[in-house]
Parts: sequence; C-alpha cells; structure tokens
Amino acid sequence: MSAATTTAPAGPASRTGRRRRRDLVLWISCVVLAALVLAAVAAWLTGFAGSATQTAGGRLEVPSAAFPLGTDNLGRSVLPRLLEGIATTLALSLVAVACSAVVSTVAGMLAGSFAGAVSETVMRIVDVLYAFPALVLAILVSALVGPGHLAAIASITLITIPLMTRMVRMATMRVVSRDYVVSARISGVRTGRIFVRHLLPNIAGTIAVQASYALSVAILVEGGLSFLGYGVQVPDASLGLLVQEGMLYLTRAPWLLLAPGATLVVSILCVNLIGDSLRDRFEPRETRSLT
Amino acid sequence: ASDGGAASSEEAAPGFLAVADPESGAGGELVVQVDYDTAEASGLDPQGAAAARAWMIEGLVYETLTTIDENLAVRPGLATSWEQPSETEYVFTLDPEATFSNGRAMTPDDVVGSLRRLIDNPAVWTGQLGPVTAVEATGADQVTVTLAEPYEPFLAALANTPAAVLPMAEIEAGEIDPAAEMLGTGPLVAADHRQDEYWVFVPNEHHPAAADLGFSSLRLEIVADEATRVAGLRDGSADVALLNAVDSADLLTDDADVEVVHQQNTDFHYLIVNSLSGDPALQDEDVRFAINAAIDRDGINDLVMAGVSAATGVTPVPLPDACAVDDLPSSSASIEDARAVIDEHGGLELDLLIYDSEAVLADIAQVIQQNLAEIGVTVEIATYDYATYSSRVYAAPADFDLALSWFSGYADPAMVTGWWNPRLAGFSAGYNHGSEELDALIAAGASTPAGSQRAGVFADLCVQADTESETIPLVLRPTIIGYRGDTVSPTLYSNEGYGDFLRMLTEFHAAE
Amino acid sequence: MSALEIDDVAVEFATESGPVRALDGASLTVRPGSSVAIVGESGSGKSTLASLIGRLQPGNARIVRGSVHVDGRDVAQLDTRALRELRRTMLGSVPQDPIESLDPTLRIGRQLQLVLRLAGKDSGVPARRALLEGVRIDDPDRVLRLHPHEVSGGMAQRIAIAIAMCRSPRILVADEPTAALDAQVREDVIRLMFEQARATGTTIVWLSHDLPTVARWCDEVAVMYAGRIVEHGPAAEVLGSPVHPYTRALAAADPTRVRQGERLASIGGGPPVLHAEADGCAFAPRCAFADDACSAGRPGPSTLRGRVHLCRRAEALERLEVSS
Amino acid sequence: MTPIVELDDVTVVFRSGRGARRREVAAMRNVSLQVAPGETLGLVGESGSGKSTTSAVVLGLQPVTEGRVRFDGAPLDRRLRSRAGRVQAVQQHPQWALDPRMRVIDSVLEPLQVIARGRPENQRRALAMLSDVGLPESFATRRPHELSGGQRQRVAIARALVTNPSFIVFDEAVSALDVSVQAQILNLILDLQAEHGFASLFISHDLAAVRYVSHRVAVMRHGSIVEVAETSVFYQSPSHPYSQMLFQELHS
Amino acid sequence: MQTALWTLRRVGVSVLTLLGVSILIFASVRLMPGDYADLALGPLASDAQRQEALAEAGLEQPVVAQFGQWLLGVVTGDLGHSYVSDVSVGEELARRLPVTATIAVAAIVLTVLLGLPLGLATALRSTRRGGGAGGRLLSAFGISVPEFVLGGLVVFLVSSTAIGLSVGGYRPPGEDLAAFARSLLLPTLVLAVACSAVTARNTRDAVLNVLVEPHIAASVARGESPGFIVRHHIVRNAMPPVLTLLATIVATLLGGTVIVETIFNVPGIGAYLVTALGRRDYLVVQAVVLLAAIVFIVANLVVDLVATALDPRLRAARIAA
Ligand SMILES: Nc1ncnc2c1ncn2[C@@H]1O[C@H](COP(=O)(O)OP(=O)(O)OP(=O)(O)O)[C@@H](O)[C@H]1O
Ligand SMILES: Nc1ncnc2c1ncn2[C@@H]1O[C@H](COP(=O)(O)OP(=O)(O)OP(=O)(O)O)[C@@H](O)[C@H]1O
Ligand SMILES: [Mg+2]
Ligand SMILES: [Mg+2]
Repeated sequence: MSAATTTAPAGPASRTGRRRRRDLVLWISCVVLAALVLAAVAAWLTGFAGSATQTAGGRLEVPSAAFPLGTDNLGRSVLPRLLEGIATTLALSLVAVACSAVVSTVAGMLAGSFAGAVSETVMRIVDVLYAFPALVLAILVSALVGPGHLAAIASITLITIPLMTRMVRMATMRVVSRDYVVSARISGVRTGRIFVRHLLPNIAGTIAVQASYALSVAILVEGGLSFLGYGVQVPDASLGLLVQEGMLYLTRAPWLLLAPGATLVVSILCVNLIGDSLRDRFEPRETRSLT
Repeated sequence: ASDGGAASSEEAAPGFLAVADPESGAGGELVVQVDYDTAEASGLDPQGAAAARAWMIEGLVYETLTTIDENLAVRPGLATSWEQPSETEYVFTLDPEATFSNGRAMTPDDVVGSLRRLIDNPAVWTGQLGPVTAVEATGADQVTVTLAEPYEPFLAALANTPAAVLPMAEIEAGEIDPAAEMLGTGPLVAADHRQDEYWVFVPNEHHPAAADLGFSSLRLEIVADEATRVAGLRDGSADVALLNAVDSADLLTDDADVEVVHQQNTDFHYLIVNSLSGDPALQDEDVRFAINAAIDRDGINDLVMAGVSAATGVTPVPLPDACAVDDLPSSSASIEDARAVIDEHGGLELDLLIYDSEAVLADIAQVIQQNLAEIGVTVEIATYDYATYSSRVYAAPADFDLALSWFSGYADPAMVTGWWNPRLAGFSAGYNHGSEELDALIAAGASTPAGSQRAGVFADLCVQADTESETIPLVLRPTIIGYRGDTVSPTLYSNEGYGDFLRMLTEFHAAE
Repeated sequence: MSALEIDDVAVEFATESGPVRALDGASLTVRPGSSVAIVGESGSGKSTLASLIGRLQPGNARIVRGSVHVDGRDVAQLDTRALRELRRTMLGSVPQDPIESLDPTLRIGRQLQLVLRLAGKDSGVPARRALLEGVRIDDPDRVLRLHPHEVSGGMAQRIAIAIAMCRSPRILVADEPTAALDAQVREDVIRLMFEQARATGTTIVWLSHDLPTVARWCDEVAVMYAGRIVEHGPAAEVLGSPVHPYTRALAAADPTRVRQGERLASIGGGPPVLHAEADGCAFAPRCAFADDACSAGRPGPSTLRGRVHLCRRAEALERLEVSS
Repeated sequence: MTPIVELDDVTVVFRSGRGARRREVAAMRNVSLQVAPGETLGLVGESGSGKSTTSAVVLGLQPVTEGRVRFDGAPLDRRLRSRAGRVQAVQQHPQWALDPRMRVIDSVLEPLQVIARGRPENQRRALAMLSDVGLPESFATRRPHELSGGQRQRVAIARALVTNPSFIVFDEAVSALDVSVQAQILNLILDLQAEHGFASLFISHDLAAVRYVSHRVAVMRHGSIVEVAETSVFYQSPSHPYSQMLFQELHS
Repeated sequence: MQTALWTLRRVGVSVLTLLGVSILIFASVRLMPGDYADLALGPLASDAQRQEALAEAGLEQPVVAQFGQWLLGVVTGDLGHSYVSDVSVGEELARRLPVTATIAVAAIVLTVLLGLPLGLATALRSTRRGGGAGGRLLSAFGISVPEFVLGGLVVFLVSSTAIGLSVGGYRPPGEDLAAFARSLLLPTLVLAVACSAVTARNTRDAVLNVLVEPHIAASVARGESPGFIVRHHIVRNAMPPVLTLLATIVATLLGGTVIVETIFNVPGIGAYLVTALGRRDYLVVQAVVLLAAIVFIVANLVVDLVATALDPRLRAARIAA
C-alpha cells in the first residue's frame, strides 16, 4: 500500500473469497470450542459432572441410554467424566496461558523498550527457561509442588513463557520505534502511560495470536503431564488423564480412549485454527502467485 | 484367551495355574518382561534385598535351604531334610550335589557363614529369621541352628532369597563382592545386565537341572509401560510378561495364543491410618474403626480387581491358620454407627496418599473415597512419585492422614503380623502406636506351633488389629501373568508368598 | 504498430469493503521507441495500469473490460508459457525500491549471473563486469561481491537498470524508480536509464509524480486521474500549457514553479476512490470549472491542441482564459 | 532576541560493533546553528548527511557527544517532560504518525493532557485545532486507517500545534506525500506559523519545498553544515560548491 | 573476523545460559522431596544405614560444595556415577545417546523430508483458489494429535496386526543392526508426525513471507519460471526462520523422546531420565538435563550461524548489535 493512499480504507486487501473461507474456519472452530465449553459449564452447574466420581453401574459397560458413553473400569459413567475432563483441561490451560500472557507481556514489553541491562537480564532468564527441556521442567515442578492442578498450571506457564516473551519483545521493539511513540515521548507523555496507551493496544494482536498458540501447547502439555502421571490426579478428570486411563481398554471398551482422545484432538485443532485465523487477521499478508 | 477375555484362574492341576508340557518345544530363548528392575542400596547382595523384585531376580541365581510349594507349604531346598530335636533346634541335612556355579561344591561352612553373616549384619530379613542364637556345622552335611525360643515361621523365613546360601569361602577370601557379582548354587548364572533395561541369564552347568532345562537362556526385560508389555505379548516379542492391571487381559482377548492367569499372592494392600501425626480425630479409635467399617473390601475386589482378588485380614487368607474376614468386627459393624461417630466430629476431611508406580492404588483410593464419603469423611487423593510418598509417609513425624501401600505376605502368617508392632517394624513408628495386647498376640502367633491353637491366636490378633484400625488390610494383591501358549510352556503355582512367579523356572519350556 | 496499446481498460480490486475500481476505462497508445510518463496523484491507478502490461496485476484484481496489446499481442490471451516468454524477452522493469527488489541473500554477481543465464547470454564474470560497467559503476569487481544491503540506493538502482536492460527489452516499465533516491543521485540514474533506452530503441513507460523531471526527460505525458488518462500529449506542452483542469491544478501545485513570496495553488479535497464506474467526470467535485453536466455524463476523449483529453469543457475553458 | 534553539559546536558520534570491529560514525561534526523565535530554518542535504540526527538532538532524544544545546536560552534538560508542550515534532511516515488504535481526537488531545490534565476546554481546543488544519469535526472520531496520508499528516500537525509550542521540527514531513497534498500541507504550515508564530526546523531533501517555507536554509554534508544563508540568497547564489551542485537541479 | 567475534559473544552468552541451567537443575532436583537413600533402602532400613548410603553417594556434604564438585567434574568431563547402578553417568550417556540420537536425527530428517516440502507446496498453492487448504488442515491436524495418543494407538495397532513390526525388541546396533533399526522405526515415526506438522506450518509461513517480498515480484516480472524462483530465490530466503524452528524442535525432541521411549521401550536418554528422576538419582538427572540444554544451545548456535551465513542482512544486524 502506498504511503499516501487516499481515503481508501487502509485495511489489508485480500481476496474476499479466501477471507470468507478463513472466517468460516474461524467460526466453526469457535463454535465447536464454545460448544465444548458450554457443555462442560452446564454439566458443572447442574451438578451432572460433579457426582461423576460415584460408581453408577457395572465395570466397562457399553454405551447405552443410561450411560451414553458407557462406563469406566470403576463403573462410573464416562460422559460426566468427559465433561468434567473438558472443563478441567480447558480451565487449567486457560489459567496457565493467562498467567504466562501476563508475565510474558510485562517482561517482553520491558525487554523490548529498554535496551541494555533490563533487556539482557530478561532475555537471559528466558534463555535458561527455554534451554530447559519442557517436559523435565514439568516433571520437576510437579515433584516440587506435588502433582495436581497447581503443578500443571505452573508447568504450562513456565513452558509457554519463553516463546511468548520473545514474540512480545519483538513486537514491542517494532512499536517503540514508531513515530507516534516518539511523538508521545517528545510531548512529555510518561513512560507508564505510553506502555498502557500505545504499546499494549498495538501489541495486543501479537499477544492474542501467541496466546492462542500457547493455549494449544498448554492443552498438549496438560495431556502429556497427566499421561505421565504428573498432572491432574484422580478422581478429578482431565482429557489427558482420561486418555491415559482409557489406553488399557482399547479393545474391550474403546469408548474410554476414543471419547477423550477425539475431544482432545478436536480442542487442540480448534485452538490452532483460531490461532491461524487470528494471525491472518493481525498479520495479514497478500499472497502472490508465481505465474 | 480361552474364556473370552477374563483371565482364567482355573487350575491346570491342583495348586498349579499351568504345568509345563515336557513334550513341548524346548531350547529356545525365554523372554520375560517385568515392569521394573531391582535397585537396592546393597546392590546384588541377596541378604540386603528388601524388595520382592530383588528376591525374584537374585533367586534365579541363589538357592535357599528350604523352599515353598504350590500350597505355600515348606519343602526341602538345599537342605534335603531336617529334624527338629526340640522346639528351638533345627538340624539340616544338606544336598551333597549342591555346587556353586564356579564348580565348587557347597559346604556346611557356606551355610553357617551365610546365616551368621545375615545375623551379624542386621538387614531386613534378619528380623524375619527369628531369635537365632547359634548356627553350627554339626557334620559333613549337617548344620544345626538353635533358637532362643520357639519361632514357628523359621522354616518359611529360610525359604526366601535373603536367607540364600552364599559362597562364603570366596567372599571371605575377597574373591568376589556379593554386592556386585552373583555366585550361587541356583539354576542360572547372570551373563549380562543393564540396569533398568534387561538381564540375561544362562544355565549354571553345575546345577542338577542344567541338563534338562527347557530353554537355552533367559532374557528378563524391563518394560515400564503396561501397554507395551501387553503389546509385547501380542506380537510375540515376549514369552511371559508380568502385568499390573487386572484388565490387561482385556487387551489380549482376541489373541488365541496368549494366556493370562492370576497368581494368588499372600501380598495384600492396606490402608494406613496415621493415628500419631495425622488429623487429630484419627487418634480416636472409634473414628479409625468407623473408617475401617465404612471400607467395603469386597467392593474393592469387585470394582478394582474385577473379582479376582479377595478381602483379607491381618493374616493373608491363602495361608493356613489365617483368620476369616467375615468374622472381623468391622465386617459386621453398621454404616449408620460409623456415620454417627464421624458426625460427632462434624465430618472429617482427610488426605489419602498414594504413589504413582502402582496404577491399582489410584483405583482403590477412589473406591475408598466413595466409601468414606458415605460416612461423611471427605477424602482428597494425592498421588506422588514413590520418593515423595515415602518421604512423607516414613518421615518422623509422618505427614499424611491416610495412605495406601502393600505388604508381602510371605509364607507364614506370623511373618507379616510382626509389622503391626511398630517397635518391631520400625517404619510404622512414625504413624502407628500399636498396643500391648496386640504385641502379645503377635508374639504368641510367632511362637505357637501350627494348628488350631495358632488359628485361635490369629483370629484374636485379627480382631484386635481390626478394632485398633491403625493399619487396615484390604485385599490381596495378585500377580497377573501373561504368557504365549505357542512359544512357552510354563509351570506356575497357584499361590506364591515371595512374589517369585519364576519359582518353577527350571520346568519352563521355551520353543526354539 | 504501437509498442503498447491499452484500450479502455477497467480494473477492479476485490477488497474487504467491496470492490475498488482502480482503472475506469483507461486508454493509452505508445509509439515504439518513445518515452511516455504517466503522472497523477497517489492512488490514481498508475501502478495498476503499468502492471497490466506484463499481466502482473495483483491476484485480487479483475479486468472488467478492455484489452492490453504489447507489440500487437493481446496479453490476456497468452498462456503462462507465452506470458513468461513475453516478460522475459519484451519487458523490462525498473522497480521503485531497487534494494528491496534484489534478492537479499545473494551477492550481486550471482544475481547478475542468474539473469544473464536466463537471458541465454554469456554469464561469466567478464560479462557481469561489463554489465556493471555499462551502467557506469566504478570498481565493478568489488560491487559484484557485495550483498544488496551493502550497496547504496543509487548503486542498487543502477544494478536494477542493468538487470532490466541486459535483455534489451522492447518496453521498459519504470514505476517511480527514483522516489527512494536523493536529488543528486536521482538525476544520474534517470540520465542513465534514458541513455540506455535510446541506445537500444527501447520504449519507456515511466510512472512518476515528479513533474519537473518528467517534463525534462519524456517525450509524452499521460495524466491520470481516478483510473482514467485525462490528458495525453507531448510532455513539454501538456505540463507547460495544460488543457485539462486537473493537469492545470497539478502543475500549479508544484513548488518548483512558484516564485518566492508566491502562494502555492493547492487543490482542495482529495481524489475519490471509485467502487464502480464513475457516472461523470471524476474530477468534477474538485473542479473550479465544473458545471452540473460534468457530473452527469462520462466524458469521452476529445482532441485539443494535439492532445487527447477527457474534459467536456476544455474548449470553453480555453476561450475563458483567452478572454480574461 | 534569544534564539529559541541553539546548537553550539555539537558533535554526535555513533559507535557500533565491539573490539576490532568497532566503528565510529560521526553523524554530526561541530554543528552550530540557531533558530530564532518565529523563524523557519530549512535543513537540506543528501541522505545520511545527519539531518535526522540533528533533529533528534534538538528534540533532546539524542545525547550529544560534544558541544552544547540550549533551548530558550537555558541548557537543554534531558528530561523530555521538562519542556512538555513547548517542543513538538512532525515526522516522516504518515502511516506511523498516529497510533492506529487511537481516535484522531485522542491523538490530538494527548500532548494537551500532559500539560493540563482533564481540563474541560481541552476537548474544545483540540477540535478547534483540527478545524485549523482543515479537518471538519466529523473527523475527530475517525481512526487513522480511515484517513488519507495527507489527512494523517494534518492530524500530526494539529497534534504538534495543539499545545501552542514555540518550536516544531518537521522531519521530512511532506516527502511521502504527492504534489497536490504536499502543496496543501506546505500552505497549512505557512498559515499556521503566521497565526501561532512558532519557530521551526524544516528538514527535507526536497529543495523546492524547503525554499517555499523556510526563512533561512542550512546545507548539511557528511555531518557538517557547509552553508547557512537567507533563502533568497541561497537560491540565487549558493556559495559552497556542494550547495551549488545541489541547487543546479532546481534551476535547470 | 566480525563473525568470529559475534560467535564468540554468542558462545559466551551460551555458557552463561548453561550455568543458569546448571544452577536451576541442581537446585530443583535437590528440592524434590525424598532422596536416593529412602528409595534404595526401603522403609525397613535403619537410620545408620540411611546415613551410610547417603555418605556413599556423597550427599551428606553441604549443597554448595556438592555443586562445586559437580561443576568441576563436568568441566573435567567427569559426570559422576549413578547411585543406583554405580555405572559412570558419562559412559551410560555415551551408550544411550546413539539410541536417542538415532531417533531424534531420523525424526528430524523425516521432518525435513516431509514438513519442508509440504509447507512449501502449501504456501505456493495458497495463491490459488482454495489452494493449500488440504495441506494446512493436514498440518493443523498433525500438530493436534498428541504423541501419547498417537503412540498408544500405534502400539496397539502394530501389536494386533501382522505387519512385521513389533514394539520393543531393542538390540544395540553393534549386536543386531536390523533389530536396532526396526525397534526405533515406530518411535521415530510417531515423533516425526508432530514435528513435520509444525515444520510444515512454519515453512508455509516463512515462504509466504518471502513471497510478498518485492524481489520475488521482480523475478516474476522478469519472466522467471516458478521452479527457478523457488530454487534460487525462495528456498534460501525462507530458510532462516525454518532453521530456527528446527533448532527448537531438536531441543523439544528430548521431551518427545521421553514419551516415545517409554511407550516403545527403547533405552534412550529420555527413558533414562524418567527412571532417574523417580529414583532421585541426582547425578543422572543433572547430566541429562545439562546435555539437553547443551543440545538446545548448540543447535541454536549452529542455526544462528547458518542463518547468518544464509542471510547477510542478519549478519549485518547482528554484528552491529
Ligand atoms: N492489491 C490491491 N488491492 C486492493 N486495492 C488496491 C490494490 N492495489 C491498488 N489498489 C487500489 O487501487 C487504486 C489505484 O492504485 P495504484 O497503486 O495503481 O495507484 P498509483 O497511482 O500507483 O499510486 P501511488 O502513486 O501511490 O503508487 C488505489 O485506490 C489503491 O488503493
Ligand atoms: N542509531 C544510530 N547508530 C549508528 N549510526 C547511526 C544511527 N543513527 C544514524 N546513524 C548514522 O549517522 C549518519 C547520519 O544519519 P541521519 O539519519 O541523521 O541522516 P539523514 O540526513 O537524516 O538521512 P536521510 O535523509 O536518509 O534520513 C548516517 O551515516 C547513519 O548511518
Ligand atoms: Mg504506484
Ligand atoms: Mg533522516
């Protein structure tokens, strides 16, 4: 786009057809994810999922009207446990990503706007975290604070911080050199105000995109942790834990693995697709044909 | 599997889950997969071995004076026979053919030295051996052991690997370090070992059974993941595999060649109630009993164990003279009374510690959680890795309210009942106080000869322990063994006391 | 035959907020060997028009009507192979930002080698050196070893010209090739480009809004407004005595023309963005001379003083001026 | 009359690299110049000659290696807040001149809020300023992407003027605009200066534009000022050979 | 020269990072509840036995002294001995490294072979109508299937179908190369799926970023063929970000191998680490994490160097910084 474009909206020009298709993907992803969340919340509010710890039927019963997704090895109905699992997994991941977004935003903005000691310190700490194998970090954390929700949240936060901080820092560096920030400084606007009024809104897109990717990583990590026994603990349910529990019954009670496994894959897929769409929206690129 | 999935506990012969077919193919490598390796502070020294896995592995190389049979009764081992001139004196006649794998024949000095060594360097098993006052060679093939007082489990205690006969001449000469190298009279010799990966055992050519062994070598693989062991059985990369989950058989239903059997163990799961440093309410015997009464042992068996296990009291039910579970006070106590007791305390919130290496604990914990919910006790399950678990449970003061664990039941009821005496057990001193009445009954159980009188003592002991409800036995912990009928023909006891499912290994046939 | 014949082309871009009409019936004929400048405000459609020559318009562009003939061939009818052939053999282009238009990862020498090879010429080091010498670069051996970010804008533009000219194209399209350069370098580069083109008889299509330079160098000027060429004729005359009111306004806004103390005449308002075919004269709303009829009907081309223009009232204006 | 801005023998050296690769670029060498109140000083010179560095020094964004900078007679305070509202700048890139997420009115209000927080008349003043730069009130709630480049540059000027500064730096403020818009902005600057009486430093490589708005012109080359003269003098008879070469183009 | 200096600085920073990692790992393993003696001796052991075991492992000394000793050992190439097996940690690592390295390298090679072309093709197709949607969905799906789900399914499928592959059956390469390769095939494939998907997505991004650059437009305008443009102007330009990602993948592979090595029972570093963590075999844990950090840091260093070699702009920017 030319610098001196006229009154034409300066928004990204892209082919509307593709745009609409991307929107469709975004919408479908959001709707599926929202449906999962709603189902989980509803189950929780009505107490449908709360009593899931109770034995209700025989072991490993096939899906029926009474138990739409069958029962597990302790005779519990799988559906409420699955709903509880969705709630736990998403809630944990969201909380963790929120934590890491806050930390990364503050650290990345500081490192991006103050070169020198601040930036170096922040980036070295980030390097150390980055160099630490993610899963080991998680295992150590869970050994330190004891496995469970807190460990999962702390691990996911620590794992997602490095990349996010780097991206926020890069975005910040881009924004701080923009003329409007320099103008604000010349006008004597306080640093704190510049952060809140100019930096934050303008890197919000990056944060949103990174957060959505972090969320998909979070769901994966939660699954991996619970699978290895370092994450969510029984009798609570999380998708990873349910997959792990279901693995043993693959032939006799495949629903025990397939239900949480498919839900897990679908949620990660949705979050990823949302991230892709957000990214296309915030960092638009005109694609060009080579012919 | 034959009966469409559920593992069979039908016996091939009385007392046997499987009997090797001498006609079946032989001479192949036998591949056995287990879930974890031995890792003892004392290395490979059998006398320091504290865990059943070490007993089993070292038991392939070492032999003991006595052994136990399919009905958990004591049978001759390296001692071909014995006499008991008095209640406190045992005279063993040694097998003249017993030879160490280096070719040296076993002597009475080896036996004497081994037992002395165990007594002089106190280890876990020293206590189980009983009040031994003297061990002497009393002939070219005779060893006499004298006890300070009658100790009924003595012969059973001799049947376990820590009491094995070591090559004392070589050890005393400094030629071998038993912690690093195994030299025994057993049927096999360890040829290779990678910690946590595998063991390779080859026949000890000096062993009497060497010539007739039905396999060329034994490869013991350490495979941590249950599903992988199942897969190993399915695709034939394992001949025999130890399985943890009762439901593992389910994964093998469609494979006609794989058999899954449950070996009944004297091992059992128990619930620890921390009456010393746990929730103050737990110091109240009524509260503990209420908890005990609320726990549905049969429910645990049905839900967690798919009915293949059995509820047990302090004395493991498969052993002679064991007490009947149904006669325990907690079995007949009413849930209403239990709830009333808890209500007096305004409800209780307790944590329940388990560790993650034994999947079944999580299931048991969840059933207990449900049971206790009914009497107003809210249980929070906390899973840790074993290191963390043990640092909280065995610390002084112990840092938990409830915890799950399991005991080896051994081959005599009196061996395990000792653990109910914290002063004897040591490890439980941080969370249980026990009682003088109980201690007395425990002592009586050890010294009373087998028979109805002893059964009476055990019945009282069970009731007393049940009433005190400090350490509450739950259900037996069976060993689930899978094997491929097409490549291996094993001999497996229906019952086992020392976790050694390869006890009859010399009978196994592995197809080439 | 004309080197380039653009006939009544209309082009629309699909955008989020609906179609944007960048060209609204533009027509332009260029004689072989001549140099024509296309001038106009930003957004008037210059780049879009130029991109049509090699069918290089962006993917979201749609040609609503009209045709483009290069050397007699209808560009729209070519298959990809023929199109590539046309671009390779007939067209050269000098980009606006020369540094950006060179592959940042390859040394200049390597890029020249690739271009020469593709043109089927000797691509050895001497040939490359000669190429650089042709655009008057001192010390070509050093420059051959440099990466694009290590050369100055002026140098890069010379290299770009060398790359464009090494295949002796029939038409050289230059989209504001000097906008990124400073005044002095600009002059050198323009001179070079025109000299090279004259030597090979290449037709130049030069896009710019730098009126004085255009007046100095080009044979002809085509003035664009809102996607149409509103006036086309010999350069000195079009800029010296414009016919179309828009050209007049543009010329008056050029600060080089005012004397000290004089005030610049600026046109109020801004150019329109069309979303469909304009009903009347697109300049009418800003035009001091417009009457109601101007907004009502699309003006067709007419000729005045040797120029093609699109103003209904050109002659009336002329009279008005004479009388005043 | 005290100059509003005075550079006295200012040198700025940029150091880059470390160790053997250490390089020093003198972006400004012994530069001395003054801008009197109400005066526009034009600054021209080829790319990289140090024009932007000079503007950064004048604005207090860039510390000097040597020399003194005085603002309104007093040595320049490094704290930008100390002269909030008295100095402003309009920069080169219209697309980054305004925060894309802020409404036009908020951008204009921002410098006012620094010096007079929350005064009710601020809003009025900002709107008046917008109309001064030729933007109707309806533009106040637009966001930058709804404006053309020229309009954005107008907002940037409004924003710079709203605090009634005594000094404004225009760094290539019209270079990115095309002729017709450029003419509008240049006229606007002249009109506003007549009205508000600010002094300014007008940086551009467009000599014609510089001539149009400046009272005096300084020519920079390789970090030094090679010539300073009255605009009229300059464009008739530049004395320095470099200036002569530069201006030759304008006369051809 | 400038590159050498920049490299030196990078190496310096890396060493600093490693020191940070060392302190973090050392502190955290020691903060973990429980210790080696508890585990090896079991609850029945006496206090004296515990003390003896701790002393034998050198764990009774002050923590700072232990750290100093360990660091000194690391620098001199002595990683100590495993408390459990008494095998030298260095030797054990050297033995297990080939296993993990084989899986990791093979997975990376597969990733490069699958992910790069897929990403490139998706990017090039995305200019067409509906183009690249298939590729995008494929990679999004690949990213979304966790290793433990895929691994579990593969274990089950392989063991229940006769396709000639089996789970486990690991043999050292010197003993039986075919069995070695066969046992590593599945874990490699499982690992490669997710990695390829991530790589495909990032490659697509990188290529799209290059496609919008003016020099590509210039190439197109010159009439160069798509194949020519891809070969000469796209691949090299798109490489740096993709390489950076590959470096990250190399590092995360260790995490991935923990899961696949457990599932497929291959004795690599990942499985070693998990066992050692459970046993509180501190020296082993420390060594493995340090190794992983070194791999991460070296991979990043190498990638940075290669990227700078590929893209001279980066070189200029980095040397200036
Ligand atoms: N890819 C595109 N998608 C959507 N609209 C576009 C695209 N390219 C150009 N336009 C619009 O088409 C119109 C003409 O643009 P064009 O680039 O041809 O103008 P120009 O005269 O070259 O301007 P400049 O002098 O700024 O380069 C403008 O309104 C512009 O916003
Ligand atoms: N932050 C910096 N670090 C190092 N060198 C710099 C820095 N800023 C400017 N320079 C150098 O200082 C010199 C003067 O730069 P300056 O930006 O002032 O020039 P300019 O006249 O404004 O050029 P242009 O017309 O291209 O904007 C140049 O050689 C430039 O490379
Ligand atoms: Mg253009
Ligand atoms: Mg500048």
